Amino acid sequence: MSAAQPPPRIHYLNVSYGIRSWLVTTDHKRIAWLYLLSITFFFVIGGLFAVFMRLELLTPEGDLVQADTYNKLFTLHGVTMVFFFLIPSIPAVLGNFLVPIMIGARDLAFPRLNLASWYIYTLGGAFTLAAAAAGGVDTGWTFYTPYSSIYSNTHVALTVVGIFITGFSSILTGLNFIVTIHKMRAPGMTWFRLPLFIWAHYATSIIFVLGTPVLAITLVLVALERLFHLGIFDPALGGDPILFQHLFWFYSHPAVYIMILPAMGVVSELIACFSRKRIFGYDFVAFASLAIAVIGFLVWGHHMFVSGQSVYASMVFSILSFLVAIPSAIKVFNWTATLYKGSVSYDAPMLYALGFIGLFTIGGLTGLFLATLGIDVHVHDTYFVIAHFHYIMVGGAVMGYLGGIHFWWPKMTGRTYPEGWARLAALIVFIGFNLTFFPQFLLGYLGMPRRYHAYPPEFQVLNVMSTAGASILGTGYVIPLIYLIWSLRYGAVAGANPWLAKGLEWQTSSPPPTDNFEITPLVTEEAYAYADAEGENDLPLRKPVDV
Amino acid sequence: MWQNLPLLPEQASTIAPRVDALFVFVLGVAVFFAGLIFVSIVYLAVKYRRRADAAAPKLIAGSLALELLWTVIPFGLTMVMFVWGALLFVEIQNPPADALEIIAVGKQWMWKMQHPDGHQEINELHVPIGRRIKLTMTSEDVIHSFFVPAFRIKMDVLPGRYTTTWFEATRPGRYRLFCAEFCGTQHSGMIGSVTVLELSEFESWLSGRAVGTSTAKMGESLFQRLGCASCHRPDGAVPAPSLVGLFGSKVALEGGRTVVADEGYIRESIIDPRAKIVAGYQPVMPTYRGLISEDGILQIIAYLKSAEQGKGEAARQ
Amino acid sequence: MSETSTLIAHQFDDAEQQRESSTLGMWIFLATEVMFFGGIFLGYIVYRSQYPIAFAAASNRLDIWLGLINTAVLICSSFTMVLAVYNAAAAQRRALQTNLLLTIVLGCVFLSIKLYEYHMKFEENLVPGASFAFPAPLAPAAEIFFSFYFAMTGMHAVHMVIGIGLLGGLLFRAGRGWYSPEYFTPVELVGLYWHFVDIVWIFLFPLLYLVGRHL
Amino acid sequence: MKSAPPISVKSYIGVFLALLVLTALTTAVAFVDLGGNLNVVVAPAIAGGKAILVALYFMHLRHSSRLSWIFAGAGFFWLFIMIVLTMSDALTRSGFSSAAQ
Repeated sequence: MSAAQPPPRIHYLNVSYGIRSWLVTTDHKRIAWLYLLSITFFFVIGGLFAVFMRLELLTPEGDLVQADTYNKLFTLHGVTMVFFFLIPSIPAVLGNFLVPIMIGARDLAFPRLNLASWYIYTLGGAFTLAAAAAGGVDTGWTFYTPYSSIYSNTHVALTVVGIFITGFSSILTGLNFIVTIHKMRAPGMTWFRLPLFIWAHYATSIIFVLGTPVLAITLVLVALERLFHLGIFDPALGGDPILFQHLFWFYSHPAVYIMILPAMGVVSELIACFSRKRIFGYDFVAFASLAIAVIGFLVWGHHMFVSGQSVYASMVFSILSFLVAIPSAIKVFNWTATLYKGSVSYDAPMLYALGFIGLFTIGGLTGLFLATLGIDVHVHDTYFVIAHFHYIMVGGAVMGYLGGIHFWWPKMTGRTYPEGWARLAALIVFIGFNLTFFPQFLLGYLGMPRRYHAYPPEFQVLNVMSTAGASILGTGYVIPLIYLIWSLRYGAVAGANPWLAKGLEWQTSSPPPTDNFEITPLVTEEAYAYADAEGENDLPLRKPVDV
Repeated sequence: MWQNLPLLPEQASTIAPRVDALFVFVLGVAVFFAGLIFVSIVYLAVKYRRRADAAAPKLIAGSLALELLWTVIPFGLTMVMFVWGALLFVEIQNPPADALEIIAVGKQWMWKMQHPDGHQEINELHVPIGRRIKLTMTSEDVIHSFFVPAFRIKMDVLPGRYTTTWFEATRPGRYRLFCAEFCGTQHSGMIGSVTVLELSEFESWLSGRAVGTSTAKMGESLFQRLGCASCHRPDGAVPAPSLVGLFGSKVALEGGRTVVADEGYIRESIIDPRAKIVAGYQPVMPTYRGLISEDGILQIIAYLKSAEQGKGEAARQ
Repeated sequence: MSETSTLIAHQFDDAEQQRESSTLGMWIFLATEVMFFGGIFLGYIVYRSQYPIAFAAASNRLDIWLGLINTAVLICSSFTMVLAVYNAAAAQRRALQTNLLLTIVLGCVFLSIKLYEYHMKFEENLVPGASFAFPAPLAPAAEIFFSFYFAMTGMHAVHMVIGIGLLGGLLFRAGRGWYSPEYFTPVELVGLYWHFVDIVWIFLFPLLYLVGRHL
Repeated sequence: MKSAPPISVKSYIGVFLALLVLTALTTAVAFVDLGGNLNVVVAPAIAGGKAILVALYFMHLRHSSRLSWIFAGAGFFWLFIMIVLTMSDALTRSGFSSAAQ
């Protein structure tokens, strides 16, 4: 760590040294680092699985790996990326670091619980890695019964136990955030002065707390069925294969909002800072987060339009799915409107934020196709779906995550990253991403089913394009990994507020002291009070950066 | 038939052009809004880029009128999509009554098809053009999904349950049939084809094959062999209710409920006879679980549905 | 979940903030528990609506009297638990210890009876799996019922065991005089948990034992 | 620090006895055929009543903050959503186990 570097001031990084001081820390900022390291590890692992998948799909024949291997690759790719990278990514790293600071608190309400949740996450990860090492699991990350409960002869039980354990880490993080946001706000920090990042994390926490337990019990039932031969989902006994899907998607659809809501929170911060304006329609953006969290729980059946679910239920789920599109649209429109008459600078975090809006827009709009009953029949379980959710999860959540990491990197480390490289990387990621996943929309509408190890030759051209894009995308991810590590030692020392941004986190030093603030701040203004209606402001404008 | 880079799959069923029309509508809306957002972002980001001598921008809190505008318009558009999509969906989901009934059984990793006249095919399905085809499907093991992109139809195939879908092919040709629900190691090998033939070609295709016994006939012989007829006599005398004209009728159950005798009910009555007891009868029927295959159950259902049985009843009355 | 000393943890401003946060945290945790058990209740409801006759027949194989006794035992334990919280607030250390101990004992009685019931089901070949035996036509759905019976009561029993562990910790610390009218949040929180586990059983009892008597 | 919740031992005893009586009642009712589907409604209804008693008095919800009410309610509300939407499918499927009319 950069702890050995100047400034000599005591802050959270240099207050104590040694592995042990990190492993028993209850400081939310240090726990954020623990999470950062572990999710980066899982991101790399999940990425490697994806590399092999894309290589296999270069040719129509299943020639690089065996069918069984390929099935394990996409299963483990999904499991690690969803449960061990995307879901904890922004909440557990940026949320952990920023939620207390942004509301002017010294720490989360339950610091030891916070540390415990990291250990729980690690334990769950260990189980899943053990399953992967022991030979893997081949059910897909969705674990549909009866394949997962009876037919698969891979390490299903070990994997689902790992995910079950990790679920508790999510629950405890969400619980911690909710209590903290309710009870620990600094004097003057009213609900409508909260940064939109906090609103987004509050909404996310609701899903953590109310959704995750359902996944937990569902996976327990699958594990019980495998280990003790209980007959919960067994069709031979008259078990209902669709029941599992209801239980699974009750969590796993809202889980998509777990990934995207925090990214939306990050983007709100970035857009405000780099256009020097309060987010247009702050209240609407704030309530849109809550609306997404709540309505997001009512739409899960749109994963099941062709599953044998009743036509009547499908209609209910379809109309509710369209409703959840509205608050997302409201957010996109408000971000765009924020640029109007702003003072826009093109720093790397802003590039990620603008990229996020573009990719999220495509991801969201293609969701309309899937919510439309007549079209979903055709595109369900094809690459159209794959492309759609990668636009949301990778184009949306990962872009938001990278933008946030860059934005708060000076705060977390006290050092700045190399801006030129960062902008280049942002550009490469954007281009590589589109090249990887846009062809998959076409593949999907043409009818290429997902989870295919070998495919008919007419799909090859688009698959080659996708693989080529993936190699660009991969490069775009490796560059930040290198220069961010480089910057820990060689980056320029950042002041308390390198972006000249609003927000309590920029009022404390970089890196912050262990208790975050020397004295508890008193909040007297709205969020993003860059200027009032006359243009009066108390923070100077940063000079435009060289393009 | 396949070019190197087609952008739309072939349209080979009556439903396909209608799905595509809806697709084009949603695509139009999506392209419009995506374009609106992209152009706005680029335009605003360039126009209001930070300049060296810039003053701080003024606060613009928001606008209720705008918020309402961009809430109501997307809402209206999505409701159009919903209604249009739902109407189409109902049609896709409800097979017409006059359809030719074909049985499809999925198992790891193949499709077994059975024509009403008893012809069986593996991973292939030959159908005549311009004829409505109803598929009644079940699985012997895990969940599969019957997907023919050229027809724009897809339906999951479940163990222990029946699902149905239908299509009417409009263009002769050979179209891919995929399994769309992950079903294990050879999931990607569970590919078949649907061959659409002109009626005359279909007839000659049929005649070119060994004459099979019709599904209903097979069901009838199974019905005799398993001894069903010894209890289920046409007069409905105790111990068992008559099965004549049963299919599609309403059955009064013990406890005052009624149930429509569809495929699912008949299957349940064979596998799990005491789940629903017909009013006035004792629960004495043993289960046939393990004694009869999924194919066999479907054959018996075909027999119970068949015209011969119905006619027989009419003659008796 | 709560801090274990009378000191106020550094992140809190005062004792009231700390206490309110802990209580709120516990209620949120209980909301997650509602959803956790809710998932399995949903499965039960779906299957019961599909197989009412088999579920009734299978339910009649449970011993209603043991279920009734266990319900009463658990209600008694909830009562002693609430008294313990009252004692803690009223600085009645001896009574606090007695009531905590009684709660533990009642919890153990419950688990013992449950274990005996499991044993009986084993003897009667009602444990799902290869040896499951039930009159033929209803056997499959009855096996689903017993799968739910074991999953639901098993999950409940696991919660009981955790609760007894927590109560043991409280008892130990009560003996050392940790709790006072100024600081007894842990007793309150464990109380909330214990009552919640009681509520789960209050629903399990009719769903598993009683519903089969008459449809 | 707040003192003990304003519930007396006497009311605890009252609630305790009420719970025992309701338990006896629900068991007794189970042996009586109420006709229709009434038994299926009554037993969970009594259980719900008992749960409310426990929550309000033993868990002191009656004297708790609004936030505690909200989160206690949220759990059950979300459960309600899950059950209603799932049953909207399970009870209206066709071609399955033939929904009873």
